[in-house]
Order: sequence, then C-alpha cells, then structure tokens
Amino acid sequence: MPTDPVIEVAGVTKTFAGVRALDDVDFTLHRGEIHALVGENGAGKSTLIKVLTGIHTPDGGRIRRNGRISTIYQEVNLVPLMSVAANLFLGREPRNRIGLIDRARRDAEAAELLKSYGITADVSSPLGTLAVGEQQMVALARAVEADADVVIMDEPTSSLEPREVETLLEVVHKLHEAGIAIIYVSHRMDELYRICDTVTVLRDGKNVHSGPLKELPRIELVSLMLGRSVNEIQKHGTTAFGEDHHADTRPVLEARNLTSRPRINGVDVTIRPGEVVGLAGLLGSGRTETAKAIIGALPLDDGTVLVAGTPVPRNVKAATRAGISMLAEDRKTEGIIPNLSVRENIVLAALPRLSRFGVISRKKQDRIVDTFVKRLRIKVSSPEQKVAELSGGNQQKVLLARWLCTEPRILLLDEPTRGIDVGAKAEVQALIDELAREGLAVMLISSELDELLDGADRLVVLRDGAVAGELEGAQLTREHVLAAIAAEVMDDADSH
Amino acid sequence: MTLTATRTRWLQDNGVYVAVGALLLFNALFTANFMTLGNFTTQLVQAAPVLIVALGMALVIGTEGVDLSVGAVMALAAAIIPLYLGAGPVPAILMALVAGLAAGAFNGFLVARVGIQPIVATLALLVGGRGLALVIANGQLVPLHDPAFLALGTDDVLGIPISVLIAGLLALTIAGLTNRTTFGRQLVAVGGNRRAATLTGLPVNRVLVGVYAICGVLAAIAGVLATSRLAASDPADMGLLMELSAITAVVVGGTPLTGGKVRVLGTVMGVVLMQLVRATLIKHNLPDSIAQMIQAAIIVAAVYVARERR
Amino acid sequence: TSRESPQTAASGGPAASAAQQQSAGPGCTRSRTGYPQVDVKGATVGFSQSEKEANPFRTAETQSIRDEASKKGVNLLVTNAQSDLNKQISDIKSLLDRGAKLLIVAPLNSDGLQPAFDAAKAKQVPVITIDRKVTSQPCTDYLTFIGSDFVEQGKRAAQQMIKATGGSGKVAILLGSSGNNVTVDRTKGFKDGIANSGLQVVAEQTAEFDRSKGQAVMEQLIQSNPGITAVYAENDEMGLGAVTALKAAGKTPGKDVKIVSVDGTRSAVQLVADGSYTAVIESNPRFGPLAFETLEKFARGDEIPQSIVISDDEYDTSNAAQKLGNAY
Amino acid sequence: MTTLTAATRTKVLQRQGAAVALAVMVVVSWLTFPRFGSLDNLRDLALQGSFLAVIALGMTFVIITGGIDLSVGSLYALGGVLAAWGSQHGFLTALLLPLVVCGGIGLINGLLIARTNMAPFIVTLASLLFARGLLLAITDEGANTYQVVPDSAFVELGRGTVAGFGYPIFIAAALCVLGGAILNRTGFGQNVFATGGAEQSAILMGVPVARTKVLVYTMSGTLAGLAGALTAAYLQSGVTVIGVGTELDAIAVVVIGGTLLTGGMGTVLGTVIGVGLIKVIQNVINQIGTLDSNYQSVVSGVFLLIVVVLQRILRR
Ligand SMILES: Nc1ncnc2c1ncn2[C@@H]1O[C@H](COP(=O)(O)OP(=O)(O)OP(=O)(O)O)[C@@H](O)[C@H]1O
Ligand SMILES: Nc1ncnc2c1ncn2[C@@H]1O[C@H](COP(=O)(O)OP(=O)(O)OP(=O)(O)O)[C@@H](O)[C@H]1O
Ligand SMILES: [Mg+2]
Ligand SMILES: [Mg+2]
Repeated sequence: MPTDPVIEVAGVTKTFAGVRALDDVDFTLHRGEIHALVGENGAGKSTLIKVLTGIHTPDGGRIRRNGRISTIYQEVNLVPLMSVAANLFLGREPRNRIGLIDRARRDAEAAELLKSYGITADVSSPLGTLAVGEQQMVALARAVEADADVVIMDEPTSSLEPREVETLLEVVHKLHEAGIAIIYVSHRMDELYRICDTVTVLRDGKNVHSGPLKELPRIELVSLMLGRSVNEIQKHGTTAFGEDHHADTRPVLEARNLTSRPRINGVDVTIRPGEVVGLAGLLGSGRTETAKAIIGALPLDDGTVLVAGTPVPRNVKAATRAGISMLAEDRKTEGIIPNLSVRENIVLAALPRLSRFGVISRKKQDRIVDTFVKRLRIKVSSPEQKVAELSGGNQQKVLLARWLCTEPRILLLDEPTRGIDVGAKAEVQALIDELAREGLAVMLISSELDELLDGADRLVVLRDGAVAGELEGAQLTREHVLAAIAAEVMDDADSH
Repeated sequence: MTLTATRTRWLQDNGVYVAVGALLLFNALFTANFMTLGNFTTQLVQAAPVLIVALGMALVIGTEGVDLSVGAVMALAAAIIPLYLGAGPVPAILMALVAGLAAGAFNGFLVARVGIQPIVATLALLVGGRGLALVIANGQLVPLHDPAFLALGTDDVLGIPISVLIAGLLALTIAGLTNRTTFGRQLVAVGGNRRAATLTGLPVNRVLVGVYAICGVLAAIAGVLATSRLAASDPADMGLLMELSAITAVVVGGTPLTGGKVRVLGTVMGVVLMQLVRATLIKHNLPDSIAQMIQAAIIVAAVYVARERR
Repeated sequence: TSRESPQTAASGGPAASAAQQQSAGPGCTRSRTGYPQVDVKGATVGFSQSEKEANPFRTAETQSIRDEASKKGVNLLVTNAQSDLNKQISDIKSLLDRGAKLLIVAPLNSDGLQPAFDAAKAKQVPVITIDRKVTSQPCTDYLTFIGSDFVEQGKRAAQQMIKATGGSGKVAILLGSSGNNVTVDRTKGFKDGIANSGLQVVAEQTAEFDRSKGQAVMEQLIQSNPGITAVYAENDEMGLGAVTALKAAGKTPGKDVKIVSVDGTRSAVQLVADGSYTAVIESNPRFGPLAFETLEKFARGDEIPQSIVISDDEYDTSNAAQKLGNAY
Repeated sequence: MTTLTAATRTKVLQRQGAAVALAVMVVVSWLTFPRFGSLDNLRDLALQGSFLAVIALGMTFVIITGGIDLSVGSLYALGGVLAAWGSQHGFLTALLLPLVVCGGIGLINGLLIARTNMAPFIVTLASLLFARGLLLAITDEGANTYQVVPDSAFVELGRGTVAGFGYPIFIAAALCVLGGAILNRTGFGQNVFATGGAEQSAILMGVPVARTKVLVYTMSGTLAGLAGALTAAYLQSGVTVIGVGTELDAIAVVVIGGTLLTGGMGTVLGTVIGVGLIKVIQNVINQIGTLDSNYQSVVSGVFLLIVVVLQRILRR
C-alpha cells in the first residue's frame, strides 16, 4: 500500500535546555497509512509532532511536508471560554452575504456535526463546561473537519470512555478509507494493533525501529520501547496489580450522601484501610466530582465526609490535614506548578512538616525528593529542573510523589495512569498495590476497565451522579461492570 | 547547550546587574562629582522608600497579583502621623503601620475572599485612599517638628542612614521569607498555579491576605520614612505614582508579572537602576521631554533582556 | 480622574487690599455684551475650582470666595474639577444648568475651556476667571480676568535674586510641572530678568510643584554642581524642599545659597523671617472681594477692564517678620 | 482543560450586573436631582462619555486578548496636540496625523509585546512615558499650546451638533457598533477571544496570535489618538495637561462592563455601560454639590468598589 510519502523527516534533532528530545530522527509517513508512534514517557513523541507541525523549529535536519496537516495535541488545546461551536469552527466560520460570521448557521452546523460524534451538548455554551472527554471529541471533530491530508493524534483516547474510543476508532477508519494518512500516538497496545499499519518506536529521542506493526509481536514492541530484553518483560501481565488486598474492618473514609446538584446526587462511598475501591462510570457520570467532593474542593448542597469516624470540615486544607490526598485528573491546570522545580513541586504539600517555625529545612527536602525520584523513577536531569519541562508521564509521577510524601491515609487517584507509558504505568500500578498493602485506603478512578478490574477490590459504579451499583469479588468481571454502566446506554436508546 | 544559549540565559538572569554596572561606569566617566561617598549616600537614601514598597510589590506580583494602592497607602500613613505624634513617635508610627496593615488586609480580602481581580480591587483604594488621607489631614500639609521622629530621616548608624539600614534589613527579611519559609514557597506556588495550590491543600486565602497585608505594611513603612525625611506630612503628594515606580523596578529586576517567581535581589537592583537613571538624567540637566523618553527606552531595554523566552 | 496632577500652586494677585493696576485697552460694559442685569445680592453664583483644596493656595482661594459670597448674601454653588479639564467643562455646564446666573472660574489650564465659555455665552452668564488667564476673548468669551502676571512674578523673583547675590553666581531653577503655563511664564520672566546680570543658569529641572521632589532634585543638583549659589523655585513648596536638601548637604540656605520662590505661604515667609530663605514673591489667592465687587460693577453697568492685574507683594528679610500675618 | 461552572448564566448576569447598576443609578438620580434628567445635562453626559468610550473601545479589545494598555492616556493627550498642530494644514492632516502617530506607537507596543514576549503592562508603561516625553518635546516643554484654526471644518467635527447632541457622540456610537460587530462577527474578533482565552491553544489551533496582538494594540493607540483629536476639536486647542490617569479610567470602565481582565471574555456593550456608570457617578457628585473635594475621590473609590463587588457576587 505505501505510495509516495506525505511527510519525510531526515536527521532531525531538537534540544531543550540540556535535554536532547530528538536525536537524529528519520521518519517517513506514506499516503493513506496509519502510523503508530510509540515510546516511553519523554521519548520525544510529542516533540516530534510539534516539529512536524512547525510549532518547534528543529536544531538540525530536514522536513518535507507534502500536504495539509491537522493535529489533535496531547493536552486538549481548545479555548475553554469560547463556545463549543466557536471552537469547532475557529478560523473557518460560515459567513453570511456581507462576510460577517453567520452565528446561527455556525451553531446549527456544529450541533449537526457533533451529533455524529455522539455529543449532544449545547454548542453555544462555553467549551469549558464540557467534560474532558467531550472536549477531546470536539478537538477530534475539529481536526478531522479541517480537510487535511494528514491527521496527527497525540494520545487521543487517554481521556475517553470505551464507548467514545469506539467512536474515535470509527472516525479513524473513515479517514483511512478516504485516503488520509494518520499518525497515531497511544500507550494502549490494543488500539495500536487494531488500527495501525506501521510503527515507529522512539527511545530517548532516537528512532530505534520503523516497520510494519502486525509482524511485530507485542512483547517485542514493548522491549523496543523500554530497551529491555523480552525475558525481563515477560514476567509481567497486562497490569501490575497483585492479589486482592486484605482490608481492615472499620472504614477509614465514609462519604455520605454527597450532593452537589446537578453533577452528583447522594453518592455514598466507604473505603477501609488497605482497600482499593474503584469508581467506574461513563464520562460525566460524576466520578471526578465525587473525588473533589471528598477532598472538599466542590461546594456541596448536602453530605458529610468522615475520616475514622470524625467529620472533616469542608475545605481542602482540612481534608489534607485529616489525611486525604487527591491526585487531580488534569495535571496541567490542577496539578503542577509549572514555574517551580521538580523538587519544589514534590515537597509542596509536605512543607509544614519539613519546616520549623515556618523555616524550611533544605536537607530534609533533598532527602525526600531523592527518595521519591528514585522510587518512582522520575526521569529528570536534576531535581532543580523546571517541572514544566518534563514529559507528561513524568509530571504525573512528580504529582504522585507530592502526595506520597504527605504520608496520607486516604489516596484519591483520578486517572493516575493517564498518559503514562507501559513501563511507568506498571510501576504506578505496582505502587498503588504496594501502598494499599501498607494500609492506605485508595480510591481509584480510571477509564481503563482492565485497570479497574485488576486493581480494585471493590467497584462503585456511578451513573448520572448517583451510585448505580457496587460490585465485589466474583462480580468483578467485564460483563458485570458493563451491564451496570450500560443501563444508561439502554435508557438512552429507549428515549430516542 | 550551545554557548550563545548559555550566554543569553546568563544575560537574562543577570541583565539588571549588567545595566547597573554600565550606568555606574558611564557616570564615573561622564558625570561630575559622581564618585563621592555623599553622592552614593544620596542615591541610597532616595531609593530606600521605593525599595521598601517594591519589596512588597514583588511579593504581590509573585502571587500573580498587583497592588496599585501602595501610593495611596503611603499617603494614608503620612496623614496619620501628625494625628498621633503628640503621643510620641512610637504610637504615631504604630498607628501608621496599623493603617497600612488594614489597607493591605482589605485588598487581600477583596482578592482572596471576594475573588476580585487584583488590579481592580486595588484600584478602588488607589482612587479612594488618597482622598481619605486628605480628608483625615483636612487637605493640609503639616510641618513636623518632633526631633525623635525626624531623626529617622536624617540620622545614621555607623555612617549608614537609618532609612537605608531599614530598607536593607527589610530586603534581607523578604529574601529569607520568600526563599526559606513555608509561607514564601506557598506564595510562589499560589502565583504559579492557584488552582493546583488550592487542590494541594495550601492555605491559599491566608497566603493571599498575608501577602497583601505585608505589602500594605511595607508601603506604610515607606510612607513613614518619606514623611520623616520631608519633615512634613503631605498626603496630597506623598507616594504619587509610586505604584508605577515600584512595579517598574520589580519587573526590571526580573520578576515576571505572570507570577510564580520572586526575585528579591533583582528587585533591589531594579530599584537601584531606576534611581541611577533618574539621577543621571537630572545631573546631566536634560529637559523633561528627553528624560521621559530615555526612561522609557531604558525600561524596555532592561525588560527585553530579562524577558522569559518562549 | 482617579489621579490628580500634582498641585499647581498657580497663583493670583496680592491681598485684596493691595493696589490695583488696571490694564489699558477697551473695557467691557454690560450694554456691550447685552447681558441682563443680575443683582449680586441673592443671586445664584457658580464657582468652578480646578483642583482639590489640598494646598494652601487652593484652600485660601475657595475659602475667600465662600466667605465673600456669604457676606454678600449670595447662593453659591461650588464644583471641583479634580484636575480634569473635561470635568471642569462639565462642571461649568452643570453650574449653568443648575441655575447659576454669574460664574467665577479658576481655570485648570489657559487653553481648552472654550466649550464652557460658549455655554455661558449662550445663557448670557458673565464669567470671571481668576488666578489664571485664559487664551479666549475677554468681554465676549469671558468678562475679565483677575489675577497676577506670572511672567512679572518671574521677573520680580529675578530682581530679588540679583539683589541678594549681587548679580553673579550659579542658579538652579526648580521648575513646576511640565506642560503647565504657570511653569512656562514664571520661567520666562525669571530668565528675562537675569538676562543682563552675571547670574548663570546651570541647571533647570522639574520638581512638579512638589516639596519632596524639590528636595530630591536639589539633592542631586547640589552633588553634581557644588558651586550652586542660588536657587529659584517656581513655588514655595519646592523651595522648602530645597532648603531641607541644602541643609542636609551642609549648606546654609539663605546665606551660602540664596533661595527665591513664588507663592507667599506661611511656611516660606516664616523662613524668610528666620533668615534661612532669601525672598518670596507673593501670589495672593484671596480673590473673593475683588471678584464680587467686579460682578457688582458689571451689574451697575460700569466699564470693566479686560484684565485686573494686581501688583504682587513680596517678602524679603527686611519685611517678612512684619508681614507674616499676610501670608497664607 | 478549564472547567467552568455554569458559565453561560455567568455571562448573562455579568453583562446585566453593570446594566442593572446603571439603570438603578439613573432612576435614583433622576428622582433625587431634578436637574439630572434635563436635556442639557444628558447631552453633556453623553458628550463627556463619548471621548472615554472611544478610548475604552480599544482597551476592550486589548483586555480581551489578555493584555492591558497603559499608554492610552498619554496617547490621548499627544493625539490632541498633534491634531491642533495639524489643523493649520487642513482637515485631513488634523485628523490623520494623530491617528498615524498614535497608531504607530500602538503598533510598536504590539510588536514588542507579540514578538518579544514582554509583559504588556511594562511595555505600555514605557510608552506612557515615551508619549508624554514626545508631547513635551513638540510643545517646547509644554510652553506652546497649539490652537485649532477657528471656524474650520475640523472644529465642526468636535463642536457640531445634531439636535443638540455633539458629533463626537455619534462618532463614538458608530465606532462602538462597528467594534461590536468586529468583535463578534469577524474572524479577527474570534482570534481576539481565542488569544485571550488560551494563548497556547490558540497558537496550536492556527490562530495568528502575534498578528492579532499587534492589531489590537495598534487599534487601541489609533483610537486613543482619535479621541485626542476629537477632544482637541472640541476644546479648540491641543491642551497638554489632559489624559493623566485616563488609562485607569478606561481600564475601570472596561472591567465594570464585565470584561475579564484575564482575557477571553468581554463585550463592547458592557464597556459602553461602564462608561455610562462612571460618568453618571461623576455627574451625581456634582449634583450633590456640597461635597468637599477631598471626599469626592473617596466617594468615587467606594462606588467603584461597590460596583465590582456587586458584580462579583452576581456572578456566583
Ligand atoms: N518545552 C520544553 N522545554 C524543555 N524540555 C522539554 C520541552 N518539551 C519537551 N521537553 C523534554 O523533551 C523530552 C521529550 O518530551 P515529549 O513531550 O516529546 O515526550 P513524549 O514522548 O510525548 O512523552 P509522553 O508520552 O509522556 O507524552 C522530555 O524529556 C521532555 O522533558
Ligand atoms: N455541565 C457541566 N458543568 C460544569 N462542569 C462540568 C459539566 N460537565 C462536566 N463538567 C466538568 O467536567 C469534568 C468531568 O466531568 P465528570 O467529573 O462528571 O466526569 P467523570 O465521570 O469524572 O469522567 P472523566 O473523569 O472520565 O472525565 C469535571 O471536572 C466537571 O467539573
Ligand atoms: Mg507526549
Ligand atoms: Mg473525571
């Protein structure tokens, strides 16, 4: 099938303050192919894409583009304050006779278009009011509608639900049939093998392999990415979770009747020490809200949170002091402090503990930072590096470290492995396991069903901001969860 | 990393020191009677109140805010001094500082609790504060005669004028506060990403109110020192346009207006640079028109060098 | 606006008791203007002040108008333009709107009040401008101007300076705010006045009519020009700032360095009396009696001169102690 | 990805917040002060507001891109001086000279901000100084005030009236309508919102962010120059002492009108309402008449505070 190349890259090098993100990379994309771009966190995938699209100028090398490129970037890159329709059509709005933007037509076309992506939100409301996954779909629709010869997708499914992933893959398929070339970046192996023709593996900024994907066994692909031998990797399964944990008897966290209309409505969750409770549900089912409600970041209409039987005042500071920690879903706006160094980001929440009379001990800081950089294998040139310069996955580890060094009793993890490569993902999962074993109460929110099924001891399924069911033990199967979640899909079908 | 990149980075971090050095060199060569102890003392004494205000401003800017009311707070402090000077300098100064604290805390309350954007929140006090000062003082300039109070502005310790000493000590304190304390690091985190800081459980509101309160107190201290030096309480003119001088000095010193970073030594150097620029322009007797245009050019040049690269 | 420009201690004439010099030129009568007769007693009179009453000159000026108004049984409306020219225009229009039949205006600036004068003209309301002369037409745009001649003030400051220094030495000028015509006139008068003497201007820098800026600028100048023997300050406030700076630099103001300024505030005149200041050219703000007297004359149909320029008093070491009571 | 809570409702309330405040102010003033509603007073209110509205229109665009323009006060004064000087050479010179020069300074502001990543606050602060210096330089340190040639067409531009309402009112109104249309109905307007809403995203979405910024500051400078020219025509002279602190007035009215200082959201209508509010407050202070001048700024400050706090509360 490969015909003439639409993108040709030869010997491209790109260096950021001290980090060689791309090192003499060759890369060719042919017309009509779906090309997987894989590699560990920080391997240089996003950087390569930004070089391709002209956002970054390479330090050296040659790039030949042979057509229009349209891109969905890793972090949703839309304008939250503008309306959904405005975002969708920014730069190519329908005009009326005298050349002014025809807003009515724009909104109508936007609503029409989004319906084919399964989104029924009000297109005239600000984009920021949509759930993250919906925003991702809007970005997808925008990129696909741009009439491009090449569509680049940088981890498009990382915030999508199974149902939406299907929609997305259908779209990819249609694009493929229309002869459009696609670069597809993902850490999810299943997807890659389902849709991609060819693969390029980056490691430490170098292209270590390019070739057809189907002929490459999964295990070998992983070994190429990690630079470790196949044997070494074979020890692990799909996830790195071990056996079920043996939880204590008395719950350490009891959340009762959490209500913040209209997003959540009377959610009850209890977690015992040493237990991992998963929250399952569709996009917008209120999982993030539940976590935020527990940590006190969401104004509540009703509800109480008890830690070890004592009510916690409704603010983040009090919750943190009571031992609750939350790893936020959106690390860019709710997690990292971009200007600060890795060290300062890690110790931030633990500062009061590391200081006397408000004066911080640098030695204690360095010790803690050192420990966590090693334990979580955070890839940094030095702890003084700015956290904004790290790859997404490494930023996520920094945030995990921030919470772990406060020595919490309850850890709320909202999509902790989103955008993390296979290696790091296994590490994080193993870590969650280990933490639970050490007696921590963990709440795990994940859009990956496998992760929930393997990782959680018990699953709370949310639907429309209310608990739709709890699954435990033998009920923890794909079918049961889907059935619990799917009720909504049925309802939807009925009402149509 | 290439050599030019290293050099650019170095210049970006140290541009303000280079500029101060260059200006000193220029003056040493071309300005009569510049290299005298008396002259340096004069420059430092004149810079001291600006520096004190700029230190507070640097903290506020570090939280991604700005305080336009500092000049008005200086005027308030000035207006309060004569009311209590009868009871002695200490109560008078304390009352002035309390006023600064109250004004700052009020700003902080508006920003942190009510959620008003800093420029607008402090604009209200910029507009109303000086009026209030004039109301308190009945619109009058009051000459002051209390020798102990006036000594603040005229005396020195081991040859260092008291106001310069105070400014220096405050600079050290603020440097320690930002770099070495929990409060300082929380402040920078709040400025770097307020939502993340909130979700991390930092006492965001307390930090914000604290920062504006500190800024208010520092402005009041500057008002007290300037009043003592002038030997008169002059609420109509005290600290006029001080907010712009202070912001300029802070930014020229390399603290970005986008928050998340505070450079205390840079701020000191920014103040010194702007003071030297003013002194140079006056000493060379340039007309006001040229002087203003040169100041504009120097501000742009200094900030250009220190700007954050994309 | 939210920020007032620094005080311009713009000035006026001498004490109301001082002798008047009536300027030449055709006078203005009511019949020439065709305006109706308005009895001052019981009339509604508007006064538009230009700046906050936050300096002695403005305070005394407004007070003088108020005092005289109540003496004459006048219903006085007062506005304050807060140093905003556009606001002064609306102030004057609103005074007219609120029924003022006679207007006294202390203009913020010599230029730019034309729209306000036109509005008054349309309503046949006579306008007396005080303390600052405007560039519009007397008798048509406004009735007359009462105040002093700033150029003359500068000249007289120069004479005092020549007298005190013996006509030689190095002078520094502390200028008022840039762009202000009081600054321009007082500078011109002073420079003209010293033109044929041995006085040499070595520095002229703005200190914006402000005491602390006067102090700061003087500190700089005395460092770079230690040979300065005289300072001309365009208002008392800057002069007072210079005194503090000179003392700190180890000079004796009034002796080593002569200081002359314009205004006649109590603090400055007191220093002259004490001997640490050379001379003050007065600018008296008490326009009330003269302004209402002029309005009465106009009502009677008398001829009003184009401008009523008042001979300024002056304070030097010989008379400051006796005349201290005249200072404001 | 920023999530908003009920942002739609917010937007409407925000706009209404200022409008409601204005309506209340007007009704109360009308009832309290019989002179407030007089035609003369309303005409003057509108005229005084029109100059500020022209400046604030440019500021609205700048603030929506997430920037700020402190130079407008100085450019306003400079524009007036240039127009008065230019009026010796005919109508077109008088009108175009200030637009070109002030627009040029705005262009430089824009280029410095867009191309060098310097903070708008500091760049425009420098041009505030620069423009003031330039003004002093061309007026011989303020000694020269240029007069507008009397009875010229240019004077008519500032002094002419329709039904007693001055031309500047109609010019300002037309510009605001045009500005509103540009903001909401053109690609440039969308770029302005995108630039201020999320600059990095806008760049990735292919919005010409740099060009948008340059245009916006050029526009702001040009409009400030135009306001200066209109003022000069109205005052019949190029007054040097105007415009001090006008930038803060302009910022205040834009923010009162509900435009977010952080960018990404705002309306021209809101700005017009903000201008109305400020001018009505000023007018009311005059109507009260007996207020000590020192109290006047206290009252203005308190009013400003009440309006922004109310708006903030309404927004919740
Ligand atoms: N703007 C930047 N400044 C400095 N370093 C950067 C910058 N952007 C990327 N890097 C560095 O370049 C390397 C490659 O980063 P990149 O974002 O391309 O990784 P990635 O393969 O997309 O990883 P992930 O799977 O986590 O998204 C990383 O080490 C990162 O720290
Ligand atoms: N109508 C809405 N109004 C305000 N915010 C919304 C609205 N819909 C979604 N959001 C925001 O979008 C984010 C995701 O929504 P939600 O928490 O309900 O989804 P979720 O179940 O956590 O799914 P996921 O975590 O996969 O996005 C939340 O932060 C929520 O605040
Ligand atoms: Mg990436
Ligand atoms: Mg979520």
